[in-house]
Amino acid sequence: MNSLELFTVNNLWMLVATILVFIMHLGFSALETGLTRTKNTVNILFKNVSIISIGILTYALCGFNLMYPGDFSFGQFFGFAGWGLNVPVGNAGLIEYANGQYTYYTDFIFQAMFAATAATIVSGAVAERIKLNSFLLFSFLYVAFVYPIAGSWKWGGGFLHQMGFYDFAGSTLVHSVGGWAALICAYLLGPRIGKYTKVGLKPIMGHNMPLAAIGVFLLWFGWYGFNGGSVLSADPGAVSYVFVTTSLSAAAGIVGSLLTSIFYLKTNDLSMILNGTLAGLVGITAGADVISPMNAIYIGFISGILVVFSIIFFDKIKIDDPVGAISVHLVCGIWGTLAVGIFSTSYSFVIQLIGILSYGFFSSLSAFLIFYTIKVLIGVRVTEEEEIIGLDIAEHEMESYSGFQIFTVE
Amino acid sequence: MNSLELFTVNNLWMLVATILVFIMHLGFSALETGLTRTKNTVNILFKNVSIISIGILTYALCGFNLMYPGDFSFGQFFGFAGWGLNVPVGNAGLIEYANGQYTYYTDFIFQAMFAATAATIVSGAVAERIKLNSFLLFSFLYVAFVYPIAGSWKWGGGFLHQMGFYDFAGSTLVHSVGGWAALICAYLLGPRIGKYTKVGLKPIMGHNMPLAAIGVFLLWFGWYGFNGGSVLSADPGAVSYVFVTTSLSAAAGIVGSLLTSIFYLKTNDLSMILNGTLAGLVGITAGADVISPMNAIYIGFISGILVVFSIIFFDKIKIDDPVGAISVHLVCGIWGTLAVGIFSTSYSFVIQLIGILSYGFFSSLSAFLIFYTIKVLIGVRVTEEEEIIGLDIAEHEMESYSGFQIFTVE
Amino acid sequence: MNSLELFTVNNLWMLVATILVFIMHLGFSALETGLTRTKNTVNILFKNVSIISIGILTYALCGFNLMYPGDFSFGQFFGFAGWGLNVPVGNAGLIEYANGQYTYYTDFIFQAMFAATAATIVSGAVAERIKLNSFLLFSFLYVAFVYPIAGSWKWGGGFLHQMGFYDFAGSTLVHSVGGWAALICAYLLGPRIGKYTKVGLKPIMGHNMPLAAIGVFLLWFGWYGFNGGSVLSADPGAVSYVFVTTSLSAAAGIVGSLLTSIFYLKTNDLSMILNGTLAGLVGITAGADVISPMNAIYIGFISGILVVFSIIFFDKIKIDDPVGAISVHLVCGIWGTLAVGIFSTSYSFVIQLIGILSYGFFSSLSAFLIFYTIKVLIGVRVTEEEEIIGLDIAEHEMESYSGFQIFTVE
Amino acid sequence: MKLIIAIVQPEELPEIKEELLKRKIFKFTVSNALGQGKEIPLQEVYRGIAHEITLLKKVRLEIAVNDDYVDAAVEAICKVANKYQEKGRGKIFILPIEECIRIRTNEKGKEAIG
Amino acid sequence: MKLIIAIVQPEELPEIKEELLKRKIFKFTVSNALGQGKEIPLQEVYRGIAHEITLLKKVRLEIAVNDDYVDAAVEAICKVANKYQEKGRGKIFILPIEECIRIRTNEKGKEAIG
Amino acid sequence: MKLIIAIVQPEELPEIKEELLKRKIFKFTVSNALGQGKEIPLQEVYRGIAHEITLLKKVRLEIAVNDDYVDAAVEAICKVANKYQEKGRGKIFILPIEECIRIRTNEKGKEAIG
Ligand SMILES: Nc1ncnc2c1ncn2[C@@H]1O[C@H](COP(=O)(O)OP(=O)(O)O)[C@@H](O)[C@H]1O
Ligand SMILES: Nc1ncnc2c1ncn2[C@@H]1O[C@H](COP(=O)(O)OP(=O)(O)O)[C@@H](O)[C@H]1O
Ligand SMILES: Nc1ncnc2c1ncn2[C@@H]1O[C@H](COP(=O)(O)OP(=O)(O)O)[C@@H](O)[C@H]1O
Repeated sequence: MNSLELFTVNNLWMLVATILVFIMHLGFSALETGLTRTKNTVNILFKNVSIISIGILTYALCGFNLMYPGDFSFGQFFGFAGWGLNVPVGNAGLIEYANGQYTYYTDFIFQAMFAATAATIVSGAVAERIKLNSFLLFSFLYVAFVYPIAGSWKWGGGFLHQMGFYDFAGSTLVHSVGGWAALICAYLLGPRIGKYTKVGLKPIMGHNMPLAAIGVFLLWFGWYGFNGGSVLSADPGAVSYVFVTTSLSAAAGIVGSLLTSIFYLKTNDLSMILNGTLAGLVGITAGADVISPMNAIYIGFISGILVVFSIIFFDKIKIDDPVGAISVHLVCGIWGTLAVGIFSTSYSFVIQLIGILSYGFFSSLSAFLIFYTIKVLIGVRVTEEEEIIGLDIAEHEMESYSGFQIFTVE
Repeated sequence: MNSLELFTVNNLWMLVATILVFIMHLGFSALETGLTRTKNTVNILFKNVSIISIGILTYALCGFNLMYPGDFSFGQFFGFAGWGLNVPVGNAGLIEYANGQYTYYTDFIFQAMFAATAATIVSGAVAERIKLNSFLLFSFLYVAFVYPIAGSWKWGGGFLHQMGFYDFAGSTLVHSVGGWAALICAYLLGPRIGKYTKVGLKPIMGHNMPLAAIGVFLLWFGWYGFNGGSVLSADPGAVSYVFVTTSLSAAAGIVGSLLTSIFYLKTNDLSMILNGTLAGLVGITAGADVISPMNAIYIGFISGILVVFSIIFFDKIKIDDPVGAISVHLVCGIWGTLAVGIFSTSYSFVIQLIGILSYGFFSSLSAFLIFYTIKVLIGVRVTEEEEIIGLDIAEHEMESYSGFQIFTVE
Repeated sequence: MNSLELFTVNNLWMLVATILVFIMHLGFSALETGLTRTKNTVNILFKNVSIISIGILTYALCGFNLMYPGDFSFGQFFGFAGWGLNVPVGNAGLIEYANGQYTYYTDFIFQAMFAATAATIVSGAVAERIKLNSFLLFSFLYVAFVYPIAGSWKWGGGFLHQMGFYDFAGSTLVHSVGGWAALICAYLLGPRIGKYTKVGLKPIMGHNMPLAAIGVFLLWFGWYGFNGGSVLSADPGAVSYVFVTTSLSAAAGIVGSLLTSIFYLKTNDLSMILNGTLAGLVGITAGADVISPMNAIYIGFISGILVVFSIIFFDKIKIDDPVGAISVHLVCGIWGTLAVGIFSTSYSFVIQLIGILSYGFFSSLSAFLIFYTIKVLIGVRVTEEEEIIGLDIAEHEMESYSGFQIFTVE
Repeated sequence: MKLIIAIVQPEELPEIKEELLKRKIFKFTVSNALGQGKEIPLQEVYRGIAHEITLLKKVRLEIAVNDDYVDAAVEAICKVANKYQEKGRGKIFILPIEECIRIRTNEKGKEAIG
Repeated sequence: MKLIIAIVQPEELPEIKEELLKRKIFKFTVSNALGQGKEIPLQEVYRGIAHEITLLKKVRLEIAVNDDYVDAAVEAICKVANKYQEKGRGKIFILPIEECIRIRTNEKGKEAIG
Repeated sequence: MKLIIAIVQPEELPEIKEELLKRKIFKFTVSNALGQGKEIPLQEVYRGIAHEITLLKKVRLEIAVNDDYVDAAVEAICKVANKYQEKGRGKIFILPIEECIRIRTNEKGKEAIG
């Protein structure tokens, strides 16, 4: 077991990482708000503030004990250590809890910050047309049950862990779990009015590019905690290595999307390189500790290319994702997880694929069942009139930019 | 005394906490700007940038030595260790200074960041109508003298400390000290033109909800340093515990204000859940290290409810507080301090109450004397014409959003 | 060599400092965007996102090995340790790499974050009229070659280091190296249309003051990592000392610029105190570890005054710098470096001057050669029509604030 | 020559544009406006205080046409707006124009308008 | 039928609205504008450079009324603005309307205007 | 009295202002507008989707003048805009004003306009 000193510094890093993951929620809020219209701004902010609350509270209620059940009840698929926090007393919750890496409380709060992320990913994809209550209900159920159960399969020591599936910080466990739900919900919701018209595709422009850029920078900032914290200690070699691969992949993601934008789209599309940055980050997340710096650059670069084509693809099949959440989190999440099997000799491509499929199956099925049930019971989409007037007025009776003159057409 | 290693980690955490508290000033700036009108934006930013400067410099000048005087001159009420920084030489300022928790310099800068907070709280409550010079003068005097003297009573080892009063990170010492001044100043200033009309209450809407949300997220972010740093070491158990209670209370504050908004106000008011988040944070601040996680949820939840009713109440008695500073910092600061007496068996409700009253008496009296004197001598309120045209033009001859079309009426 | 514990905490601090320096790029983006016009917002964000990518990738490609060549090939002026990262294996890259201060990877990524800064400084000065491609090309060359070669002279152990030149965290090595390039490029580009008219100077107002303030606060925030990380360990005494001098100088910079604005400009100019804050930060950067707290206040105060007069001066000689980058980074960078020679008895004023001149000569010559070549070959300035319509439409075919009504004239 | 000023709901603009083009009316000017009419006011709530917004967002169209195009223009606008049978569909005002000048060519009168 | 175009100070709008309602004029359209007139220009300073803003913020009211309401409307506006005796109180222009159409019902003329 | 409504390119405004002042026309009102005309539409691309912006940014000038100033005003505007020989230079419409009132003084007619 580590010395008290090492325990303290390890734990400190995990706490700092927690804060960094926390601020990613501001990143998501800003990005989603920036890439949608003024008339839905209050709504998006409201959802994002609520989600972080739902995430933390449900994780305390049951999520933590579903994700790290200790013993499984159904094979290695499901286990539950009971409601609420079971704080081990004395040193068992402190230095002994994880051999001097972090305390019980640190473990809980670090993981809790991750949990809310999955729901936030969905938030962007369904923006500008989902009913507030239905969204909050969906998030509640998804974060409280689906995310932690899925998580237990690998991080909780479940069957995928046993098989040797590898996902360092959650390209699959967090990003694609959120991404699948985003895909299913966006599909069930249908596109925003005016996006896919008889005369073809029409862009619905985001209203605040500085806000979107703030979002991406803060997400990158927080990602150092997301990936760096996933080392689960302050081990100098490991954490600094993860910092380097993470940075290189993000930087390469920018280059990848930049070149694709210039050569394929023939323009310098800011929203694309913003997504490309995130693509690079999601792509490296599964293997940040095992991928070489050079390969990190490849992975990020490919992620950056992939995300642009993916965004175009989803528009082609008329799945309307205002912020590119599906392309960033699902597509690059899958790619990043596969990349571990490709670039690292220690992990098997096939097992990575099995992991991806297992998560895909479970996440999308759960998302479908939950969202479809909500759709049938209380509906998921606002009325056409509400959508046109905007959710800020329709759901919140409030404007986001009072005093500013805003032109709502074209 | 701690080992060099432990000293280094402890000190590192205190420095990181310092940075986190620093960024709360951006949080306040963004929140206050977002919840007021475009025409006073430059003014609010100007005030907030100035305050952080005033806070740090006066704390170096006299604040630190008033707050931690070592020996008291008047009973346990007032002491002063002299002007400027008295840096202990050699190890006395380093590992020996606080038994290997932090250095003299760390102590100073961490505390200095706290100091400015008290004045910032006032800034929000008096926004949109106060004269710039009068405000800066008030802040200077309040931060340089009132805050540190008040602080010495508990954190400096004064009479309330001797009595067993408990305030972990400053629900009372920081938030209510700022809150009382906010109340007094808002009262002496009077409401903004157009808020309380013959035909009744009229809302004066904030102009930038994303900015307000950025503010709240950053404040929460910084609060991990505010509360976590108040452990005064990187003790893994204590800091992680504080992180958990702080997070749970904030999350519960959101739920509390959300439900109150839905069921009592019959709407999903974003500005209310933003205030609810902060309410939860202020509420837990007094007892973050001694309140159980479950009780942290209760405290936060009640804070969230309280803040909504409090905002409505202050509007009813026509004390105009554009950002809800009094409700968040004063009302929830009092509640949080009392809650320590209620939920923790180690502390007495009565003594908590005595502490609250002592601070209330001293802070509001000082605020009144200072602000009233300024009012008489140079005036505190801009002219009606200046208020209508906005402080940006009136006091700064500058616009905040040049190029944007802004509608100044209705 | 340090113990494993001390190594871990030292390394942790360097990584946290890395993250803080990273977020300065958001600070720069926000500040530059806020102080320019809506019609060039997408362009500025695009440049800033690209620069961080260029910075990190070129530093991996060659920058790191140019800046820290180990052995020099040409006297102490130029050395190159080869392309790509040469990761030392085993403990040589870990605890042994820097005697238990940080790992090889930490060293690389911390330095890489610095590299991009130099180019970002230029970005502000040339905003609103430079061709995107030319800018990216210039940044690439300047960051890949000029910055690291210049850096090697001091931090890489080159001739200025041998002479006893002192620049703690880069008033000269980073800020003035960027500042010289900013000056040269702004000069070669010429002023924005409409700034210097026949009838005199006309202000071109920034469009978003809250954004500018966010930028400054984040820069200050990140500066704790910039200066604090330059201690190159978590040494409690040194890091906390640096925090204190940095904070005091920034605070005094605000006061200096505030008083100059009030008494000389006869107004409370927010943009000036924002620049004053940064001036104080740049000013202290060269000597943050050797300047006394009192002198830090003087240095910051003078920086704050200097920056205001400098901004007015550059307008007088018709060098158009939209965000004040030259005044902040070059002028105060020089002042801060000289101040080390003035206020600290351990360093010689003359040698400080020699250092400043060496960097000035090399940076401005290189910037001139590169930028002039680009000017001749592909041009550096957009057409008049593009400048009038704005770079967002001209270079990116995109608007930054879709839906908002924006008045493009007066 | 007449100046047709039409105050319509913002969301109708794209359709109105199409209808006008169909009728060979290619030129017009749009600005945004706030209108008070018979429409039901919007309810807003901010920090617990409810208030009614009676000035609602409108789009203001200005179309200068020769006399023989007036009916077509009016009809185009009405066609779109008439789909909805709620209050607040807006108004059209027709004003006389005495002279019209195409700045670029200095053409005047009927020639200049289109 | 007349179109009354009034350029007034922004802060007067709420009061003008009230006065109009009192006189049974319930419908009008508002847009924002910048006006240059006799008013003292605003002084602005940015980064040490002073400049004068001569185009000041105004509100532009359009009120279409039947002829017998013209005086009432003008009076309502003047009443509010006259309180202040400074320059820059604004102007009212009265233009003839040839036709007015209520889009919703296709009503025309006098019936349609109110 | 006439109301001159001119739709011009935003960047021309400062120069037009100067030219008007030279001709002793000191008062006018400006608002922003979007215009569709013969001008080449702007191409925008967002997230891989191109689209054309046909409604382009314009500035809308309203100048009320006595009859003898009409030509001067028109000439001032055309002078500036004519420099450029591209499409989309804009239009001027001249409408009759029946009455003009200076709110501050209640002056009417010719006296009030300037
Ligand atoms: N007399 C008028 N003068 C100016 N604008 C008017 C007038 N009547 C209607 N409007 C404009 O038209 C809009 C719709 O008018 P309203 O009377 O509500 O429509 P409807 O006749 O369909 O009920 C109003 O919001 C206002 O902007
Ligand atoms: N002849 C005009 N044409 C167009 N707008 C005018 C005219 N005269 C005045 N205005 C508008 O009215 C506003 C106030 O006019 P001004 O002459 O300053 O008022 P006052 O007559 O009270 O001094 C101006 O800012 C402008 O918008
Ligand atoms: N008939 C019209 N009615 C209303 N506005 C018009 C009319 N014709 C032109 N405009 C306005 O003038 C602007 C320029 O017109 P355009 O026909 O493109 O200019 P040009 O005649 O120089 O080609 C248009 O964008 C529109 O705002």
